[in-house]
Amino acid sequence: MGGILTILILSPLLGVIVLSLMPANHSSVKMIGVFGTVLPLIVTIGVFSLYDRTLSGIQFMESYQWFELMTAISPNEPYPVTYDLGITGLSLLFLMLSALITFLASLAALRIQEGVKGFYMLFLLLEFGILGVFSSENLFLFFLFFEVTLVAMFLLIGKWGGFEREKAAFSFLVYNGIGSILLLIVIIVLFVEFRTMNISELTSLLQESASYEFLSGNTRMWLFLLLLLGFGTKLPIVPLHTWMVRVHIEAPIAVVMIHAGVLLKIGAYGLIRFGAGFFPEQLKETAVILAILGVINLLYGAFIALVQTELRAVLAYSSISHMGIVIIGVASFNTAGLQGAVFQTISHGLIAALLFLLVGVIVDRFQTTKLADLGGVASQTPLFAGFFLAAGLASLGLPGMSGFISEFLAFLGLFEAMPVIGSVGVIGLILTAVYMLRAVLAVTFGERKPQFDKQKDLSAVELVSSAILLSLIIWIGVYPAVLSNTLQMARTLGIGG
Amino acid sequence: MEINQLLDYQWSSMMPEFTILLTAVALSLVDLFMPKKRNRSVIIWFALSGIAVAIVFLIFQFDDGVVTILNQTYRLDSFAKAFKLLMLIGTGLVLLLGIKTNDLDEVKGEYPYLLLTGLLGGMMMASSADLITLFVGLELLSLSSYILVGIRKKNKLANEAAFKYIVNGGIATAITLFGMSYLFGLTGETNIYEIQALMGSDIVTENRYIAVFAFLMIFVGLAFKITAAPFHMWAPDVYQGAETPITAYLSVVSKIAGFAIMLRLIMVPFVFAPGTGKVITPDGVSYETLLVSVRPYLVLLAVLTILIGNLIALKQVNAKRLFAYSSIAHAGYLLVPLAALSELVFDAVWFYLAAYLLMNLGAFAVIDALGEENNEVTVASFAGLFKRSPYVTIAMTIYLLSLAGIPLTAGFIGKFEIFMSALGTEPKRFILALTMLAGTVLSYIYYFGLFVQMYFRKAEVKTPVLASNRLVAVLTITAAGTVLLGIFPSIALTFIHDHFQFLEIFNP
Amino acid sequence: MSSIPLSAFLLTALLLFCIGLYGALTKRNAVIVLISIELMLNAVNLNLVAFAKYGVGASIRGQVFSLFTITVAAAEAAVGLAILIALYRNRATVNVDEMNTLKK
Amino acid sequence: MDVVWLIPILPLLSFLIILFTRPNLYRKAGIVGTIFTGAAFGCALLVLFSNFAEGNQLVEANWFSIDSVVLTVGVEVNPLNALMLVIVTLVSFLVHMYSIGYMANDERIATFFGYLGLFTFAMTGLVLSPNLLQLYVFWELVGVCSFLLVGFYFYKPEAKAAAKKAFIVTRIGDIGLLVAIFLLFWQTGSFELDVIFESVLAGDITPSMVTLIAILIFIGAVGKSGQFPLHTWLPDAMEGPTPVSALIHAATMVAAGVYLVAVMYPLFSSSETAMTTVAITGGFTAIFAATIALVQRDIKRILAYSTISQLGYMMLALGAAGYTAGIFHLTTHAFFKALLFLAAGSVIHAVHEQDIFKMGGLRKQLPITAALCLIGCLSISGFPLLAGFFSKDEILASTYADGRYVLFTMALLTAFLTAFYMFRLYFLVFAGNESSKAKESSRIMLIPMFILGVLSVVGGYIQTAWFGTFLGDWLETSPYPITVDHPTAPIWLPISAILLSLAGIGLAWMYAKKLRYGERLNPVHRLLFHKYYIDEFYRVTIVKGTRVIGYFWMYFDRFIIEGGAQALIGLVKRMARAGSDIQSGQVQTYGTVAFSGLVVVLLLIAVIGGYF
Repeated sequence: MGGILTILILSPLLGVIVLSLMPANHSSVKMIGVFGTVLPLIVTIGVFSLYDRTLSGIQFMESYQWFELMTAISPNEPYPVTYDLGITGLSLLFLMLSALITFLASLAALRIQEGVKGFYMLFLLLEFGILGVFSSENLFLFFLFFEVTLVAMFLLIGKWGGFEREKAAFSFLVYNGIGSILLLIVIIVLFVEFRTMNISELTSLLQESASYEFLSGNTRMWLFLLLLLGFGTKLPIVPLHTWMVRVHIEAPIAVVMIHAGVLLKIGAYGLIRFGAGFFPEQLKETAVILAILGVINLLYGAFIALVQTELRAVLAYSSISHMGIVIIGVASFNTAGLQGAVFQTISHGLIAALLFLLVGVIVDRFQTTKLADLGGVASQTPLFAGFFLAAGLASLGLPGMSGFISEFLAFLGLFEAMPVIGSVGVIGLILTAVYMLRAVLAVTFGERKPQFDKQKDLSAVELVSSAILLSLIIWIGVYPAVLSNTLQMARTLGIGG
Repeated sequence: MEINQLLDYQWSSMMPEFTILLTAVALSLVDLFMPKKRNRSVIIWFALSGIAVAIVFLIFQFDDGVVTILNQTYRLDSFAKAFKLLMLIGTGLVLLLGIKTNDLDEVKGEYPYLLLTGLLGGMMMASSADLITLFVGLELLSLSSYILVGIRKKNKLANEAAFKYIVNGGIATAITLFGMSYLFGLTGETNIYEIQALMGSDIVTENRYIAVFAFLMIFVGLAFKITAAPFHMWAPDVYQGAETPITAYLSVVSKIAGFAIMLRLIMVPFVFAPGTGKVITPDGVSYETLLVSVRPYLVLLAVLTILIGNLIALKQVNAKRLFAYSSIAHAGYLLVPLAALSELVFDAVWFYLAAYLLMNLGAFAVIDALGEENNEVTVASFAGLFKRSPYVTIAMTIYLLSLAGIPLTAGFIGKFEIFMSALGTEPKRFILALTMLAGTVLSYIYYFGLFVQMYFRKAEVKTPVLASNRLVAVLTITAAGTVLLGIFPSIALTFIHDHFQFLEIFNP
Repeated sequence: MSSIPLSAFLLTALLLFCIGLYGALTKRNAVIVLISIELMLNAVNLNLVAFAKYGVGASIRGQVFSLFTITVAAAEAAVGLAILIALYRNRATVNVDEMNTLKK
Repeated sequence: MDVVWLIPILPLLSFLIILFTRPNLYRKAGIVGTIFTGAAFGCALLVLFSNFAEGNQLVEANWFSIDSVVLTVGVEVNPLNALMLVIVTLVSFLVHMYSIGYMANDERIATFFGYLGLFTFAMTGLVLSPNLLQLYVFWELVGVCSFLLVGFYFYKPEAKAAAKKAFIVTRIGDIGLLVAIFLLFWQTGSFELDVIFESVLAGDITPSMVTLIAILIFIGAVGKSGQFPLHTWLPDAMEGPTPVSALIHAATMVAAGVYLVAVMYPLFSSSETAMTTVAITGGFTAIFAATIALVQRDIKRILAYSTISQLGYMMLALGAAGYTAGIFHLTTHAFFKALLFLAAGSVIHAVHEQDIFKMGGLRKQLPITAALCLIGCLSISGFPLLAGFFSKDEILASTYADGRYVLFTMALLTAFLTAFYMFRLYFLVFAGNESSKAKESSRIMLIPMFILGVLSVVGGYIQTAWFGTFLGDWLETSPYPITVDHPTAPIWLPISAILLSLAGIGLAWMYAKKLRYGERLNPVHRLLFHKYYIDEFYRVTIVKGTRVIGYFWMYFDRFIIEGGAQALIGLVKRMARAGSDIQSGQVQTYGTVAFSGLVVVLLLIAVIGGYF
């Protein structure tokens, strides 16, 4: 199956092209936009079904010479830049997640009123970037697609966002710009040293002890820290998180679904794939600090979420808190931990998407996300309340839902190496319960508010998309093997081996 | 020297220069004898055809090796060809952009042929192997551009810009010359290859501080041309005062020429020159090379240029000033490979200049187009451009992305190479890389600020910008070029690799 | 014949250069500014000629160079004055301080 | 016996069916639920008897793997959980039936039965777990079901608060359990109970570690079983519908804590400190809760505190090496406490009132309820020959045998107090002249109560000094190494117990009249009435404290971090402004700047380059 990944990556662009040829106010623009996200979903499912779980290593490899950088001084030793695509189990999971959530988000975006055409074009462009990020087997491509998401997000936030949208857009741009260029620096150092940007080649090269004469342990540590900083901004690691809160609050719901559901995960993906893949030694050395950072994230986010009065803010900080668990998992750097970290990214992706989908419903029905103004909606909209409650429980790590497995694994991993830090961390799990229940109950429970009486319950579309997400969450929670089987192979790539 | 010796020279190697010269002369005569009423725009087409011919000649020269004539004062090597190509294309595009027709009553035909003389000077700079010719070329370019900037006799701003330009330019020239005079004094030669040979001599080693002094004088003097710190401050004023196409010309052609001469003057005479730092070797004391010992100062200047350009650009409201500062910043990026003395230096600088030529010219073209109705183009004039004329906006978007160094544009590849040249050396110049990081992120703010204007804001005027065919042509060429070089950089990379052996610059 | 040492010429030239620079950077009258720049260029000429006579491997090139310099300087002066006149026509002043409408 | 796995599945099915056909099922949901749980109960009985016949069994399947380590799910049957299964399914079944009547007028009845089904599923799953991970999963699930049911009347602010409290407080305990599981895993490399116990007995784990783990597990138990200091959620949980209180907060879930300790008994018994902790906590909680129960006015709250107290009893028993006693009391308590709650429910159903001081003389209007309630009260007060009597004796005996006499006296005292407050309740509600009109509950509600009544009478004979110790002997056949002792108590012990309980009843009878005119409020009384002000204490310390920390970090976030970023931006802006100010428009300034730049570089190179 050569070229399927290229097809996958390009598939969203089809929608962009079709849309660009349509008049802006055409009735079927929204339909085309949604369909544009269905196509990649189908292709992804195809890839998923074709992916061979029994093999190790990279699959669907595509590799072409792209161009060579040559120096006048030594023209015969070019720096080849290649076009490599390929996926491991890890990236496959992320691809699935992205395709699915983008599709659901495109449904949630149906509420958008003005500039629909432009929105969906950028939206599909964003998906193009995301899919590219997860299926590139080459740092150059990775960076390229990463930047694509940057531009698309900037425009999406800045035009369709909330009241302070431009501020949010710029802080998104600046923080992620810094992150991405730090990444670029690392990429280029590796490139000039090893004359390749192919990820798996680099991974193996860096593992060889011989390679130390190219890159001293000291330099590696610096590179690792740069990488950590770069992806830490994306993840985000406290104190690099303020942009992300702003985006959560300002960006349009559909975009937030993608942002919280997928984009933040690029940080985790990068940390696991490159941080752990390229610099395992350095990761081990800094494990304790990393773990502490993770616990700080966890508690910091939880404590602040505890006192927020605005639902989206609560969820923003809860994202920070949950990403802390990812860091913990990576820091523990044993199979359980890393597996937990991956599970957590996936599960949080689904849960955050579900939560924001429902927040979208809240905004649409009740025109507010202030906890104080909401309440008692379980009387008027029982279905919504049910899903919202379920989402909340999932997010606080209720067994039988995906959140639990990931938290369990991550902490299990942590307790092997650093039980003390771990026992501080578990406090976070209590706090998670506290703030989540506080927020969820504030919306759903309490006296019935007459002004919400004529609000409709979930529409068919909303119901279906929430149901899909929830069932996935529960499926993973009940039968985690669906993830771990796919993941097994990803690990044999020396990721946390 | 005998007359036949004079005839023996391979004059054909100067064909492009001759073409330009003849065109310029012819134009001036035509302009002189053409009746006042006649529309001058035909002259521009004539000039363009001249440039086309010159390019053709240049292409024919591609694969013949180093030619030196006029006893080694004029030298045609790959380096020269590569930069001449850029300058010709740049001038061609500027000419194509034309000058506002409604002003032709005031601006006579001198506009096109002054561009050509300036170009001629630039080409001489690119391929002169002698301080004298080099200096003459430099001045030819400078003088033409002084006049070009002030070509609007009745426009206060233009006058002022021109005056500032000439004063600063004069000082810069004087400083450069002063440095050159010492260079001559140290070696008694004006041919830079002779100088290169003599630079290692003991007498120079004794007076190595003078060598360093000379180097810095020359460098700082030339910094004026490429608007590098500390000689950058004239640029915003002049860019703002001058006509937009001329601004484009200054920011592209004259900058390319500046880099050409700077590269040659740094690389050729000073490669073997002794520096200040002692190196104790088993067999006695020797000195590190001059370039090594001045590198920290080059780094310093590069860093300053990047930061100053990007920082001050943040506060600009006038579009031309904004791009003036942005072009200062880009000059800073271009200094990075020099400062790092990377082996990528020629390729990186050339490619980046090519990309810069396209994207910057394009941007100025758009500014020029916006200038049609309200003469001062501010950032706010971009408001709602997407609604007014989407295609121009898309072109502008491409330029901005490229300038910001976003992938899939030429600017990114260029920046990538520059990063490589900063990090490829041993030890790695992280300071340069980090400065570029800071600069790039700052630049995001003002480039994307224009996106905010173009896409998010509402426009006062709803009418589309009136896009002449020439403008459309320029936009298409530059935008297409930017994207093409971004996606298939190999076009340019293999091209220069196949046709230009930059190393020729070293061997006399 | 008793020869004046090279350094004397160089020193004079340097002095001349600095004076010129000083004038160019401080004088308020635009004409004087232009003239000061000429001064700087002349300092260079002095250098060149001195080197051509007493310098290492003294050769005619220095004088040739200085000839070129003089010519160019003349051209530059001409252009400068032309621009200045145009400016004077519009502004009715040659005071450098007042030429600051382009700023920030 | 291969019907085991049916036991959790059946209630789950009822939950799913009700969930997806909720709107059109409505009242019929009750029937569905009852049938399914009834079936489950049938299976449970089968399993029980098969366990007598065939002994223990363990079935496991792979769940997922952390590369080499394979995590499993499965079902295990041993005496302990076979017994639990029967109790759970039986009470659940009866409560289902009861609720058909009790919830008849609630329009969310279907949802209610759905939750009940889910709970029964979770509880049975918990009981069947052969490994700690699975146990923890269901442990949390029962918690969430309790949360849902407590918050069933979501529009009542108290219910909302109570639900949240129930979940969070128990969660605190759960985290203890979780940490214990982590530690055990890295100590023994497995979650399987058998593996864990082997390595514990083999002494692979250092004693201190064993103690630590045991105590952490106990924290989990404390949370679930409402032991001091995590007891505060249980009384509030009475905001839920009464059948729920009967099922979850009396008979089954709250007993899970005790069950957990019993399951992990081998671990506990290998650490003296842990045992002591359990015993002391239990003993203290028993008397502590009993004192509070003395003066409460809300009928359900009295029962709640009595539950806490009785659970404390069981803990005490386990802590005092009275394994059998603990389980025994767990069993009997399930019967009579469920009975009492259902009776209370039927009273509330009849008079729509929970304050016992506003009731009275209901004996005539609700004869059956009254009779059954009396049985319950007698049983719990340890009236001779009733179920409670035997189990309580067992506990006292083992406590005495254990030789911690302080705890023993506390236990005796508690017995007395129990008798007192139970009969205070009884007399105030049923005795005296009637205050309000009320009619007896429907048959569907009375039948379950009747069954439970019977059990609270005869339930004690599975383990008596005279007819033999079936329970004990049977429990001894557990696959895990547990030491089941048969303490022989001195004859004066049961007698004094009986006397104490009778004294309590008598005292209550005397007081009942006086009390009818309201209780006089002395400080002690007020202290007890306000439950020792523990809730208030928690509110000002822990709850407030957490929020304060939250606010601190919020402002830190806003002013230090975001402020820092803003400061940086401000700095950049200022630099930009400074830069553009230098751009004065004065051509000579430009020249000067350039020249001075040159000079600076020259000086630098001269100094650093070593010219001077």
